[in-house]
Amino acid sequence: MRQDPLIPMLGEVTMIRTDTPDVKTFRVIGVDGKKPFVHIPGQCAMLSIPGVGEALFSITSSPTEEDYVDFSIKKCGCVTQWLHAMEVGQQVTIRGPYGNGFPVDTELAGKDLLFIAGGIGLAPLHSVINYCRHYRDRYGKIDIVYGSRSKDDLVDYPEILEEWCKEDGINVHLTIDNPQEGWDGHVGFVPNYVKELAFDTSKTVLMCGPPIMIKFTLAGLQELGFDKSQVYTTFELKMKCALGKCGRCNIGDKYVCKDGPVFRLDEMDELPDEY
Amino acid sequence: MQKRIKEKALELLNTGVVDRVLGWKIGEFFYDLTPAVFETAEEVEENFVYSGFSGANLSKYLIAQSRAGGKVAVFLKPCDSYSFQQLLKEHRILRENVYVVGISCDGMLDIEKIRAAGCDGVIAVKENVDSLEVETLYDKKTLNRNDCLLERCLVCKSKKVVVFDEMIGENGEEQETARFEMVAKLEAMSPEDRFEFWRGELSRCIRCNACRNVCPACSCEKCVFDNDKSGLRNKAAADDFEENLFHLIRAFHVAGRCTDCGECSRVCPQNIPLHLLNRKYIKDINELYGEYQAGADMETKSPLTNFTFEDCEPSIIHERGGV
Amino acid sequence: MKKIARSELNALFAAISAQKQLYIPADTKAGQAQFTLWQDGIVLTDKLNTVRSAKDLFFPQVEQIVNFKVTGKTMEIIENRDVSEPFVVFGVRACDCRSFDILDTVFLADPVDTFYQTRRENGLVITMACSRPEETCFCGAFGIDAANPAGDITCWMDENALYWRANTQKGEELTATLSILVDCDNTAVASMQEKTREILKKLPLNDLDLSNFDSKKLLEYFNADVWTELSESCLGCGTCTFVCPTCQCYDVQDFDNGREVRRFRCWDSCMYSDFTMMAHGTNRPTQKERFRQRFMHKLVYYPSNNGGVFGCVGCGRCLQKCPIHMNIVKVAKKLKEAVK
Amino acid sequence: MQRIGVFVCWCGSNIAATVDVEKVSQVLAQEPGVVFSTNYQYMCSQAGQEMIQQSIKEYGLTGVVVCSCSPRMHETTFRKTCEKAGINPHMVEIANIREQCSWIHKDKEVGTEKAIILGRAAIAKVHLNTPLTAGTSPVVKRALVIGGGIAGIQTALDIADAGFEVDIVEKQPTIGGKMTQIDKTFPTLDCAACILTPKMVDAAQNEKIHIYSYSEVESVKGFVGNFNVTIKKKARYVDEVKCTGCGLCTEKCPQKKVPNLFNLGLDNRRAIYIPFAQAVPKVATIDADYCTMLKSGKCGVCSKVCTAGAINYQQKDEFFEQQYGAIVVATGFNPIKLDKYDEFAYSQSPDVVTSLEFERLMNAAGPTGGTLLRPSDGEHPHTIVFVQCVGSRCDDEKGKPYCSKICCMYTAKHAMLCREKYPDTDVYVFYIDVRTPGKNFDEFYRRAVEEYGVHYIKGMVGKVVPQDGKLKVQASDLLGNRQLHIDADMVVLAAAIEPDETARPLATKLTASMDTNDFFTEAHPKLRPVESPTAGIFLSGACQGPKDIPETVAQASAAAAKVIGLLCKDNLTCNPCTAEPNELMCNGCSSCEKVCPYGAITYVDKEFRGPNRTTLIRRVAQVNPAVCQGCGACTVACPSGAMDLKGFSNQQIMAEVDAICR
Amino acid sequence: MSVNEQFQPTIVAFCCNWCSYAGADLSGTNRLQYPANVKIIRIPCSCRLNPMFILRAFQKGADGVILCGCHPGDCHYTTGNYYARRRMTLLFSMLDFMGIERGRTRVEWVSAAEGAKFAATMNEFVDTITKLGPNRRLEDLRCRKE
Repeated sequence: MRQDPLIPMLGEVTMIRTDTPDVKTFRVIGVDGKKPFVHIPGQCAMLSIPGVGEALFSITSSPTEEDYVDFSIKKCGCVTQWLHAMEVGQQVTIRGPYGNGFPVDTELAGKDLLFIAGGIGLAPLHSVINYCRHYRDRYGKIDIVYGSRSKDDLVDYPEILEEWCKEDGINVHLTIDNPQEGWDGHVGFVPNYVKELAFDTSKTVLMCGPPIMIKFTLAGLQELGFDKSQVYTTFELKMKCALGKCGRCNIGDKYVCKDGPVFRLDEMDELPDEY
Repeated sequence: MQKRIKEKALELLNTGVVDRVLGWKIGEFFYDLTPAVFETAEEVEENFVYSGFSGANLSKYLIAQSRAGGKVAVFLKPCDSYSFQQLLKEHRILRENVYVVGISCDGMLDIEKIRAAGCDGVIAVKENVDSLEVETLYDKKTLNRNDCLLERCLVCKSKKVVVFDEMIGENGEEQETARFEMVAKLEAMSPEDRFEFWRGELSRCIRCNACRNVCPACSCEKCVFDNDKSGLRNKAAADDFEENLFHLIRAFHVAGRCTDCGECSRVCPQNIPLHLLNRKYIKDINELYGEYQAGADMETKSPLTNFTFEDCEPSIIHERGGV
Repeated sequence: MKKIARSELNALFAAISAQKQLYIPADTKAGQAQFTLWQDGIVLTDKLNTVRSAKDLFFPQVEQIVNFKVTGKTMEIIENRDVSEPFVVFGVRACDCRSFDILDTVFLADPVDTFYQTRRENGLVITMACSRPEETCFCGAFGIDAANPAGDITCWMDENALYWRANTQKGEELTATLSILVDCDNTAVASMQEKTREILKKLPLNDLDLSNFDSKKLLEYFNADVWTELSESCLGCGTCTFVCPTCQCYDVQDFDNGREVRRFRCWDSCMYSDFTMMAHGTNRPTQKERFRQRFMHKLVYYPSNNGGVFGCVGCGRCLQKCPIHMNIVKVAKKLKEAVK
Repeated sequence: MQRIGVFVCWCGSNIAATVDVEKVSQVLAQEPGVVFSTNYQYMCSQAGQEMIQQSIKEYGLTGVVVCSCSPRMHETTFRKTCEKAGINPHMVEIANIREQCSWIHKDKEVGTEKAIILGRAAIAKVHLNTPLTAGTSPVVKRALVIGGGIAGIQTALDIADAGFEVDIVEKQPTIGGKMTQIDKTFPTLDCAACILTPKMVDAAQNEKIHIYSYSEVESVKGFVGNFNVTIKKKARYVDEVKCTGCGLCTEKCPQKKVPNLFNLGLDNRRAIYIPFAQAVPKVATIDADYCTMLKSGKCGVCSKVCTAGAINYQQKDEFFEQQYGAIVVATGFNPIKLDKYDEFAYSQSPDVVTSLEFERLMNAAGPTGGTLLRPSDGEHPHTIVFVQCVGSRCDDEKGKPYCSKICCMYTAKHAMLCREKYPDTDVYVFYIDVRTPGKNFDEFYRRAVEEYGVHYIKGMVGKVVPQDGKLKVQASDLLGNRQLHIDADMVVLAAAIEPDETARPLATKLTASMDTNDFFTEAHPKLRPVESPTAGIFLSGACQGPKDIPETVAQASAAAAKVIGLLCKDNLTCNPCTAEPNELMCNGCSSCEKVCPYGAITYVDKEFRGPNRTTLIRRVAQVNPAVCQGCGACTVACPSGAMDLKGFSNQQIMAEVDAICR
Repeated sequence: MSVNEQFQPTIVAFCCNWCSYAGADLSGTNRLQYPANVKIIRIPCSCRLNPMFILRAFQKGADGVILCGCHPGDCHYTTGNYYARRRMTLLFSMLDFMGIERGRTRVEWVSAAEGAKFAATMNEFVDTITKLGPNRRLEDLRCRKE
């Protein structure tokens, strides 16, 4: 019998880490104990709990991790609620990877990179950042701007502090929306912070976060002189098949699950405003 | 009639009584009229049509239209006016924003029946009092008008527009018809035969939701069948059971609210006689709890939100006559 | 070219049915045609076309994908796809036959949908040329010749006989097993075709010209004002989608019977309000956006990705079945007017 | 996903004998979400409860299923247990494996299997349970009594006695009600006025009681503990504070032809009047329908004679609002109108009177000064026929289906008084049945028959025809099986009584339910007879059903006791399992409102976010959790499923169904 | 199901909290037997019973569904069972109209004191359903237990 792409494989959750009050990171391996698939940073995979539903999530871990894939997931709907209630050892179904991913080995190679993330938007970028850190020599300078509502809502905060901040050639700029006790870093919204930091326009930008942040950050970047063709972002839409067939994520002549989720902003201008 | 209605639409727009007119718009052919909102006199002049194919019940559009700002005029046939009043009763339409023009009606035509009468490739029709002269790609035919009426018009319950600001034509009266005949026929069948009958009909259902979406009683903000949490959600009926479930629950939800406007059967692409389910409830209600016509007035309590101490017991279903 | 007398049709069906399951358009109790599994007593309809299109046989409304059995924290994947046996579908019209090409571009594109693929491989399509098109037919606008449909085998029928031409190897193979067919020349067919083409020219929608639709103006079409007016009375039902031979959007759902979870896919419609609904909202909040999506997809997006081929075959089902009589012809005409 | 603990009780051998408790706990341990499962001899014992509490802490349980006896037995126990261990009491579900399993099955295998299924259903439900907290609402320490008859007065006096403020709203110019019109009371024959008027005075003088006479309830908003009532004080054109009740105006008023309603129109009064001498408040009232000054602006006599300057022709109806914690309905009754009973010639002859009119004719303060005289000619009647059940116990549309309850006794009283005062009169009583269930009632009736020689005839009067100054009474004697013809001087009709005509509109304002006869329905016919199903509304006297005076007073005091019980509380704990609408799905169609027996549902127009940054105003249902009792009628009436019931939600019940059918 | 194994119907009984659930308890207290096929679901009032619960039960494999509530006039919430009575009458009528066997659904008023009536009703109902055999006309094939 043919294996259909809609039929998933089994995976097992081997680690659950609570990142923020509403974000947890799940480590998934195949039931054979191996990594379920090989992926490109920025790609997604379908996780499902039979009877509850199937949903698409960005892969958070870098392809360079050889044993597992990680997903940082924010609690918002039915499936995510269930995932958050799970315990280690729970089996789930997984299929993927899907989507185009970031052009890490082509357009991004050799460039200075600026990552801008807001809240759970760090999840897809996390994979790229760690990929770039792994192949550090292939890229230029790396700047990371990451903001969240509060200190407690910063995903992967320990890792950022312990690893990213301490690495040479990586500048991490953290910000939170409102002042908070025990926080001596920057306070303010991401778009403003990006403008304040006045990055030079030679950088290629990878951005992910809530739509409102994307909108204003882009405006800020354009003020700084960036062109839309320098900015990459990822989309989040309703998906069911992730195979470019079920029709749900169709926008214009693109299927986000197949042709995306990573788009360059100048490409997006050619798409109907339905995202 | 077409002329008078169109004139009225123009007058209402031109005098500023209303900002919009809800009516029927010309299509590609003579029969494919689309409900439409007309905002200018030009649009009315050009596109407004009232004919035997203006069957679509416009009352449901008023839920949104009466809230869209300004005042909207609507043309309601007698049966549509019942739906309209029922929606008023349920606070779904803002009456003050609607100007109702009642129109008398001699029955609406069913293009499917014209086709079934051997007219394939219909391109034109002339409506006479008793006959239709149909022109097709292949020949010409004269049909008896009565044979081409929508089922609901053949058994029209009322020629009376129950709520209006103005009437075009003579307002009629409620009338006794044989609309429960088929229900009674089914009731007289054995349960096995009834089961077979309904399986045969409902198995054709493709769950396109046309019946629900056209139904003025099915105007829920969110239908239970679209609601993940209702426990009823199903999309394309995946099992015989779901076909039954959908139509059973739908009939129950509109019981006591359905005015028998017949739109469900008119729009069903699979020609399932869905109105029989609703009529069964109307017949039951009339027989068990006293005559009740949804939408006939604003006051009478709906039979399902009402009771008497002397109501019959559910066991009456097991005990009553028939097979 | 072969032929068989019309009086022998039943025997022909019996002969095919002896080898494979045979579906023919036959009348339902409600007097409409529908592809029906042939058995003795099932009679070919005299209706032009079926209400539901022939896509049902390749992309059924509901299809079992896989089962899961969950015990505690562990689960088991149980394959239980619906079996597809070799079958023959007879009496497919030219428009529906063309719809298979469109469905193929979606389902057979990488990654291949194996459910559809299996059915396509198992299915043999016998088309039937049209002789009495309806006023709603406009397949001509898509370059389809109703008098000469494609398919594994093409048939024509007049008062006396059914004419039969195998087009593919699959068709030839079946033809070879049907000794009941006799050889003939194509004069009868040619004259039928001529007659049909004459009628086709007279169809009211014959003048529908879509040639200047340009998918490069995608955003102009998308942003055109006419969508509000066109969609204002749309009920948001799925009738057009479900009777359409080229609509292929689907949903994947789970059904838990308490012992196992059955994952199935079923037709879905971009006209439905929950089509793109996510936990935090939808990107197509009103019927206007949903309505636009369906027609933009057929008239602009699909052609943009497929060398200008439209996602419509002109079968006219939506013209006949839409509860409010809004349809692709009205949309295309308005849109063409709006974007010059 | 919950973390559920399952606790299977043996109940000694009550459960363990027919259910393999060990197996039950083992099998249920496999259910999704169950992290701990055990069994124990007596779960409800101290040790058992401690075991539950300890497990909650040890395993971080968020939900608890106890498989034990009926929840009616120990649900509260286990809920408290769990609450003490820190989880919400409504996260506990009981699987009833004793009353509904072990006790009804003999086969252990069968019992065990069923216990497992019941356990599964409970687990499935707990998965969907949400913590519920009972809300509280403050209680306004003031009561409103609507109606100032004996029922209302008694209720008000009792409530005031307990130290709470009470307002009486009375639509008439005086309190006192029907009892003021009555002459003597059965079965003791003491004078009604003598026992009533002191109470009226008590009420007037009690500083906790405020009487709003000549006033009506205009609207009622709010709910138990916190009603907001608008009261309409009708213009009486006399300043209540200034008026001394001297009565001079009522003597000088030139408009003399006003039917005296207090005497049921048997005589006349002036346009300005005090209903009777002992009226409370003793204040004059101008009848605007007859006052020449108010009608034509010419007269002003009363104003001129009033030394207190109390007359104010410019007075208007006043409206004011007041908060109440409880409302008592004491709207009383009226005799029915007799226009449908013309066979008794009520409209044809003034000598055909109702019992209440007869009461006035016998009363010393009545139109005849207490001498029984025929209204037509002022002569002493010598033959009087009493007709019972006029409009009571009627099968047809004309009358009332119920027994008016008091007629048998007052007729016996009337008959007895007639015979006592005027021994030369012949008194006939036509009855269907004589009903005397009450203390000393039957003795009283027998005295009428035996000592006073009243002619009791079982049978119905067919016709009364006025002829030659006599009333020809045709009747049947059912026991004697003969037709009777009596030439009577007077005929007295025991008209059925019905609720006051203000009762139904009032019920609508109060959202209190009524029966088809317009009597207020009680919350429970046996167990809560003085409460309306609508929380905070209490029933006193004949508004609930026909009653005599002692019964009325008993019920009045009972209602007062209930009110006091309510007003004693500072806060009310609400039922946490209340209906809750999902506003996003609500159509505002009012179906739910129509089936709510408590009037807990109201509607508001609310703004919602529409598509594309628009706002929509929609009418949506609101449930007042202080009033909702959680029956769930609304949840089924709602077509969109927007209304759900906390604690018994659609999803919870369906999860139970699924678990059972699995 | 083998031939000699008797058909064991699945029966769901919805009981109102105040009367019928207490009645069921009473029949337990009095040790009055009725078959284990009956599983009781407690609802606050008979008017809480949504028709969809009944259909759901049939979908998931129930062979019979019975609703028990307070006698008319005795409803704890005064009027609940009157609404339930109308709703169930109409629902049952429609099920009958669609050709579903009449005996599969039932309403019985059982007071808190009628333990014996509860047991008798259940015995009778189980008997009726057993005779009717498995629910086939209103079943979801996906839920059939093979």
